[in-house]
Amino acid sequence: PDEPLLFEIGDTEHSGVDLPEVDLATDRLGGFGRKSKLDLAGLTEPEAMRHYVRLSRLNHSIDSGMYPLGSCTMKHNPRLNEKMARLPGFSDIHPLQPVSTVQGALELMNELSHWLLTLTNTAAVALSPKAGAHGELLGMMAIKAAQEAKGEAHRTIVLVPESAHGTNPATAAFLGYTVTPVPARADGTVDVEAVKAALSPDVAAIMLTNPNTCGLFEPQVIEIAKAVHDAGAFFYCDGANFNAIMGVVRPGDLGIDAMHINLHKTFSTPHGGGGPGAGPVVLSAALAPFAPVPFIKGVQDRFELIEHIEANALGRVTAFHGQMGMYVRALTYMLSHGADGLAQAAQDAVLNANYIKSRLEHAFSVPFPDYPTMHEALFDDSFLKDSGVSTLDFAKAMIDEGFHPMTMYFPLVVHGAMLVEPTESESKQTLDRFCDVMLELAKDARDGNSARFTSAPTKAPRRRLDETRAARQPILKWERPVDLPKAAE
Amino acid sequence: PDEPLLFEIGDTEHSGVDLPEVDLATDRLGGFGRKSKLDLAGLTEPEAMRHYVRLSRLNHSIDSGMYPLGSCTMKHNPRLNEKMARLPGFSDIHPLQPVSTVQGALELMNELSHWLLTLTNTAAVALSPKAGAHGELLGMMAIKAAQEAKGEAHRTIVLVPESAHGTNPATAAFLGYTVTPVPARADGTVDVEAVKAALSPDVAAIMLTNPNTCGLFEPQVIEIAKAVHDAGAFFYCDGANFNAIMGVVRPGDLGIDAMHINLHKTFSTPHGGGGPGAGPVVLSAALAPFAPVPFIKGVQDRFELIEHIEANALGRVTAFHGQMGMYVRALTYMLSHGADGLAQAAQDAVLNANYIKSRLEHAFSVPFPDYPTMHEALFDDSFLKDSGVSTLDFAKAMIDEGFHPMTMYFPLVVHGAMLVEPTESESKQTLDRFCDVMLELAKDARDGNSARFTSAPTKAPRRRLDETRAARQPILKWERPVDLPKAAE
Amino acid sequence: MRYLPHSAAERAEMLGVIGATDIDALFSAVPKSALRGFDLDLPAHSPEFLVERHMRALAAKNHAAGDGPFFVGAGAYRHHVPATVDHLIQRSEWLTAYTPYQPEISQGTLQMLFEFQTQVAKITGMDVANASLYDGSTATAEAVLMARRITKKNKVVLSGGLHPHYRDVVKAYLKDDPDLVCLSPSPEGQGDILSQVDNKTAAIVIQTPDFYGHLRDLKGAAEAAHAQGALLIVVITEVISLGLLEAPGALGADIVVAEGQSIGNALNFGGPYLGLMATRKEFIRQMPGRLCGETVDAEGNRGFVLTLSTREQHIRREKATSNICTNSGLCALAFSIHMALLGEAGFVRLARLNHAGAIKLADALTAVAGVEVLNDTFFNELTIRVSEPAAPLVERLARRGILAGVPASRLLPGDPGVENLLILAATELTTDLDIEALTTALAEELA
Amino acid sequence: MRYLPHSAAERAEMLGVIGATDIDALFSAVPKSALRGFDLDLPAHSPEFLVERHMRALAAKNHAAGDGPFFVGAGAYRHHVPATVDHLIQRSEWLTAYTPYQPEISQGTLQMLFEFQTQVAKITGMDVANASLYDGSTATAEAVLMARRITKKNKVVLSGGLHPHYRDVVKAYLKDDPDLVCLSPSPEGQGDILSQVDNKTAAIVIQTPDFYGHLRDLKGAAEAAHAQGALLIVVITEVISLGLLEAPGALGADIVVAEGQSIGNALNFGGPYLGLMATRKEFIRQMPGRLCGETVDAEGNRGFVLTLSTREQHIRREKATSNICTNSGLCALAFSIHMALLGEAGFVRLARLNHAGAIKLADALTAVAGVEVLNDTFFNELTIRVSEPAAPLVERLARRGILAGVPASRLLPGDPGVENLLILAATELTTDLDIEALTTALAEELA
Repeated sequence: PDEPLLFEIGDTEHSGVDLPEVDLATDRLGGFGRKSKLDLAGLTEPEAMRHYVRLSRLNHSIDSGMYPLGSCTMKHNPRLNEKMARLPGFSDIHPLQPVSTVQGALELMNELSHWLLTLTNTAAVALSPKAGAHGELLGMMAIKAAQEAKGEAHRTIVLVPESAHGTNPATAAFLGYTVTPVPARADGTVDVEAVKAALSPDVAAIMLTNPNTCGLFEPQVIEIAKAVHDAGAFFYCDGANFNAIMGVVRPGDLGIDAMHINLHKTFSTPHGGGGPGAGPVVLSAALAPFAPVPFIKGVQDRFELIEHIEANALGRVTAFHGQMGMYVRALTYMLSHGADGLAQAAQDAVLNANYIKSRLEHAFSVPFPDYPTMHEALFDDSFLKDSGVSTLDFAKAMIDEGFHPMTMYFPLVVHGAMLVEPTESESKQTLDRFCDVMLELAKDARDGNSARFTSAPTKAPRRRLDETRAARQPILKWERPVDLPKAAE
Repeated sequence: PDEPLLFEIGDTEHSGVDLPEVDLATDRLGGFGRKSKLDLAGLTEPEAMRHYVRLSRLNHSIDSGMYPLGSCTMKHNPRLNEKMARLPGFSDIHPLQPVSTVQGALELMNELSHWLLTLTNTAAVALSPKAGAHGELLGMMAIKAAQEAKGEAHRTIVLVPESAHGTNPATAAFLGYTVTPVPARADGTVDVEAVKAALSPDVAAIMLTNPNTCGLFEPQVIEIAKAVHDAGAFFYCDGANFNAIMGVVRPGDLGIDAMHINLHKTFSTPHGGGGPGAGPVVLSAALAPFAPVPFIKGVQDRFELIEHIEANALGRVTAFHGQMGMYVRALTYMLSHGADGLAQAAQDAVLNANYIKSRLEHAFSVPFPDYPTMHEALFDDSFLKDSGVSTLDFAKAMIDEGFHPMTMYFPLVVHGAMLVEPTESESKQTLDRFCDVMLELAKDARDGNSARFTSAPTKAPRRRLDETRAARQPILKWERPVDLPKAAE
Repeated sequence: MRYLPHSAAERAEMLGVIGATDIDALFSAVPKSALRGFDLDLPAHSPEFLVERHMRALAAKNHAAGDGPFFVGAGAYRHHVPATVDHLIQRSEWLTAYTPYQPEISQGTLQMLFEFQTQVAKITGMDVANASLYDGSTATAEAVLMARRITKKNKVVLSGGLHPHYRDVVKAYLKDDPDLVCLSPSPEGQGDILSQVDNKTAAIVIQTPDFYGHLRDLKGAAEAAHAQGALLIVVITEVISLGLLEAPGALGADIVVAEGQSIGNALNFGGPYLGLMATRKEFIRQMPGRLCGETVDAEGNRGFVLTLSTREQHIRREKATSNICTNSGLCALAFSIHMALLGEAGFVRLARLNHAGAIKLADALTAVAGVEVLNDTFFNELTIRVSEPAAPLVERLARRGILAGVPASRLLPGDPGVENLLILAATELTTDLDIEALTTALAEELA
Repeated sequence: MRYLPHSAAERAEMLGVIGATDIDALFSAVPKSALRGFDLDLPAHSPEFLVERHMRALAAKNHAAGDGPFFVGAGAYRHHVPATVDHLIQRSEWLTAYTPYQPEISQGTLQMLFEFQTQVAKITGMDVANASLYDGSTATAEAVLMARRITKKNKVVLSGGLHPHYRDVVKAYLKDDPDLVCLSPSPEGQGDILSQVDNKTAAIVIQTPDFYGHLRDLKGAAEAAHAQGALLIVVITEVISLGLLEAPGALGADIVVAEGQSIGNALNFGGPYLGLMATRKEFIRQMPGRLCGETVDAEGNRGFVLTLSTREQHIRREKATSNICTNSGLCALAFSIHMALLGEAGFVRLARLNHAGAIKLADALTAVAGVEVLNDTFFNELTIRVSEPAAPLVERLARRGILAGVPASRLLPGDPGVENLLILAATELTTDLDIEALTTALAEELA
């Protein structure tokens, strides 16, 4: 299946809109009017429909099959959420309309905040970050602001376990911190003693993911939090894995100071081929005064939107008020599940991961077998030793069986890591089929049928792509071939 | 690609809705409550989403490729129409609400009627028929009622050209008429002299399709209408091919008395895998008094809905007021095109058919070459003679090239007919690709590569299906296999 | 124009290939007098946002059911349609697919229809169902014709409890037929239908819940009909009632027709709707409409096809069982998806919710002075007699923002016996506040 | 529950396979004190129709832009989005796909991003564009950081005409940085930005049309910046202006960032929006965000992949160009589809319509007593000075159903110089009646 580029179908004459031509005898452009040509191809509506329908069919998606993707929580996206987000009362309101005309929007944001605060048992929430990494940035900014306010600007070190997501060190570095890695124990969890050893008066914070990226709940998390606080530092928790514990464990009870929540992972706002996300950050009482603008304040029978505070240390991290479209979806999702449903979803997510681990552990290698896993099952590739099949090959062979590959080579602390996160959305039938396929593939790899793997995928819209070539000689946009005329003339 | 039946995925416990269990201690069912089991499988929402997304991918559709289907006018379905049909002011109103609360709906029906009457130059329109064949039935009922009112119940014969759609004789027979076929001339059109010869005092009507099913405009249509009227009979025009002439020719100017209009062909209400359609019928002044209820009447500044007339000869052919959802889509389509756009669409439809005819006529046999074709190009299968490839085989081979087959073996008057209707929605690029494929296939068939055709399709979700087996031993519903337990227990 | 892919240059190029001087050359068979010799008094093409503005203005002139308390039923019911249903039916491959005559590239539609037929057969308790008809009213007329073909007898008796529009459609289809007996509609009963059955009777037609909401005895009717070699045709306008009421098939029905709108489909001011038809196995070949059947492909894989098409007009022409050549495909898809989401558990709970709502409504109405509830039995709809003509009362309530139901006189004009009758429905969407608003307003208006 | 596929029996069976006695056994690593020892004060699960009722009630408390005359802009604009766009982005394979890290099964998203990058490069007149960032404001901050990396210099000068929220975001990202110079916002000009450029300057940041709607000279700014080895960063909050204004790339811009919301995306109360970023070819490796590139597959067929990811955090960790690990994929898709539907012809006509609407608005406002139009130049937005504070005036107009624009004081609180300023936008959706309603109401309020 091959679909030409839109520039190969359309031209500058064709258009899929009917707009009147207006007379602009006297413009008000002050001589800044366009002289250069756009050379922008257009499609009529029937052509556009086919182009995008056909292109879409080259994608894997949740609606067509499972994504056993560790660390990414690809769950069912209810269409009710999409419908609600499109109510004109939410989609057709402007961020700078008079506040008196958007009271329902502010009430919604307040309600979403209440859910997030209650589920996490924290003191404040900043809704505005545009994605998880943006939330991380904001959370670490709040920590920095708090320490500067205390006159502790000398705290320039951030502790990050080796198993952390790449965004953690990137965020810390972005804010000028020096990153000090914290090693993990052999069982895959962080040792409170190692943390204590790394703590010093120069440490600003620890950034810890819990459940961690190996799929394990940090059993010493409360002790770690205490040690960090005792050292005058803050505990930033990466909330990427909140799906394992929502409604079951409140991060505030563990001693966290800041945690971002990926609405697009945990609360099912759609992934959309890579965004938009939304990354609200909950904050402890110690950090609450350092939250950015804007935020909502209930005043008697109405809501106010606080957009400026003269003395605010942090300011704002985005124009306007954040990802309203995602707030609507997330709240709709929460109300549908209720507190009982969210807890059940977390438990089902954990149940599914353990089920997969149990069904596969005899054939796949489990690097950290000491604890039950949370919502992700971690394997490593030692079962592929001497098979001539790499982890990547194995993953690509999964494509031919109708599955998206699992997460590979992450966390970095495990050699040839294979991280599987089924989420709560998958039925037992699907899990069983997934396990059957994985076992069959593992057997085939061990049996020496490496060609099936090294040539995979063969049933996808494309064979393996040459990524090296793409990076060495980047072609980042379409250029008109010399022999292709500009318009159909 | 294979998708299990929903009964093989779900069971009676699973459900994709959350409805509260209510207490019905004292019901009001008078002992008629259900005792038998339903045995109805349910799916949770994520399972249902995948089931229907995966199933859908087994279908060809306009949005994914061309339908060169003669007589069926498969054109682009604008999504604006779908959006408008879902405005609560149209979709969430009840047919029996007080008329004062649905004035916008009546105004819309009135506006749609105005468009239909203006485009056809006729005196009245009955909107309510549910589909083309239903409209045909209504039109013929009106003719019957009119003749009974004139005391001419003895007129029991209906003339139908041999090339007619199957619905025409079926409709006439349904109303108790005897069908007399009218032969066509060698050039594919109806001879006015043949009509005159068939006319008698017992003839109630002629049912004529124009443009006819051979894709030709009946050149003597005005003379035929006159002869029919002179004999005291009525002219029923099958409007299936109105797409060729909308905005360009007004059927009322040709002398028709009744014509149904397929909103799902001409005005782009979606085909939906086989319906729902909508078949409003326009009527001449002579038939207008015999229109059924309901209809709209403008009274000063408001609209009335006439649902009963004591003396009405015809009564009503459906509950309520017809296919409102389709009226909204059709009017949206009309307003988007405007009178100029509809005429352009008809001309483009004719242009496209002639373009295909011109590009293919050297390789395919054209049974009626005397006239330019209208919006359909008719070929016959004589080019396949002695090739070992049947018309059906040829059609199935088109599937492997990404096209829906053309209409085959219709009209019946042409041996091995192949009727191609591109519609105005197809771009020149697509038409060219279609012609290239058709020419390549024709060459391959003539070159003796019959296996490619007799084995086709090989790239579709299914190979050829055993229709004989399906009809001989009908399996019309799923039966629980004896070894499949009723619920997951 | 946005829907037309050709540029002027492309049109000229194509005319060149055809060898035509201009587009009119392609219309040369059209008599000169008829070719574009007119000026259409219609607007020109319009940008999407202006079309949308126009349509929204029309829509805004209607009072949507969701705008306030709503009790209108009488053959069409307002239920919640899950967002998933409407999302899925808009998917390109469902919405813009053709009738599945080419089964190799239509397995989606075909398997769905097979599942749909199974669902309809299960809820009605019948052997087989077709792939849908236009709506409940035309399905009723088709059932009558079908019963005549099966029994080769002519007399048909319609219950007085049959929806008046359905009765009118049967009358139109059987124009002036002296063998059609329409019992007089009475709010209390369905007329003495059983005494009408004789050995010339092809079928009796009974609706349950009937037009007034009463539940009807199908078992006795089936026995009486069968004793004379007649068929029992059962009509259902509220298909959700089958979640709580015994299946007609279990009670002896021969043909069941129903309006399927309540599952998966919006009110839509009356259409498009969904005609359901189910029958006994032995009558399949007399059933109108499309049928989907299971078979295998050339490689032995299970697949589905439209089958038994020798009954249909495109093959049999004037000898067809019906002139129908369409089903209500997209509405059937919506029904099937919604029914799959419900499953047995959800379907039964939904029916119970509806019945519970109607009980609340009945009890609240009983307490209003000047209101008499006529029904001993009902599912989600009932009839009241009020102390004045119902039609103007409904109009006054509408001005207060309450859509209170259907005055029986709207469907039975000129019948003095029904002038004060009002038919009201409750569904899962009816709230306690809705009922309170209704009874308060009713009490005030009737005081 | 409707989103959870397991029955109780299936859960028990799976626990059995795992060998766990109950679900809590799987949470054994959680400290006992933290495991469910609390009662959440939150509602339980709810049927879809009740959730919908709740959300609709909230939505109904807002005044939607479509409910009346609407002139609000200042960084977000109400335009018509074709129905096709919103339909297509809801298609399962677009909506529910993951980031295209596995290119073999993500060619749809990848080819779309390649087309998107091409469209952005073309309208900005730049060599390359990335696959989008969060929004215009964060893209501006990223552009500033990028310019510092490229020039290895630190001073950055922000024009006084830069949207105040954008300025605030840059300030937050560059916390307490003495090298950040924010010129004072003045309604008449952007401040004397060129005189601020020296040889320590990494970049100057100029918005056009600026916050007040004035069009700014990019060519002169580029020359001044380049003369000192500094870069010109151009910020655009109304991307439709590029249909009518000269491309920044043709005038010497080094980095162009824009808010892409106007094309394909609704107002959404401020998000999600779409950050566009384009630059010169030589700066690619300092550009943040995802990039899609063309390559071939193992059979030599053209295909697309995410590329140059060695800039990104998941590879480079603390050495990454940015911590960004998301783009605004679905908004980029909407942008790309809408832009494909427009094409050059439609994009230019749309821009002309907007400008024509603003001219009408300006002329009508000029005629109102007590109103002074400040702009000599503008695209679709302009600033007026009224004879009293603008904020309460806007509030009064809102009570009359007219959303009249943004008081400058909302974004620049405490600045007495802007207290009487009101910023108004017109788009293709603004009607003559809207303008008439506004000017009539303004005249009355100011009288």
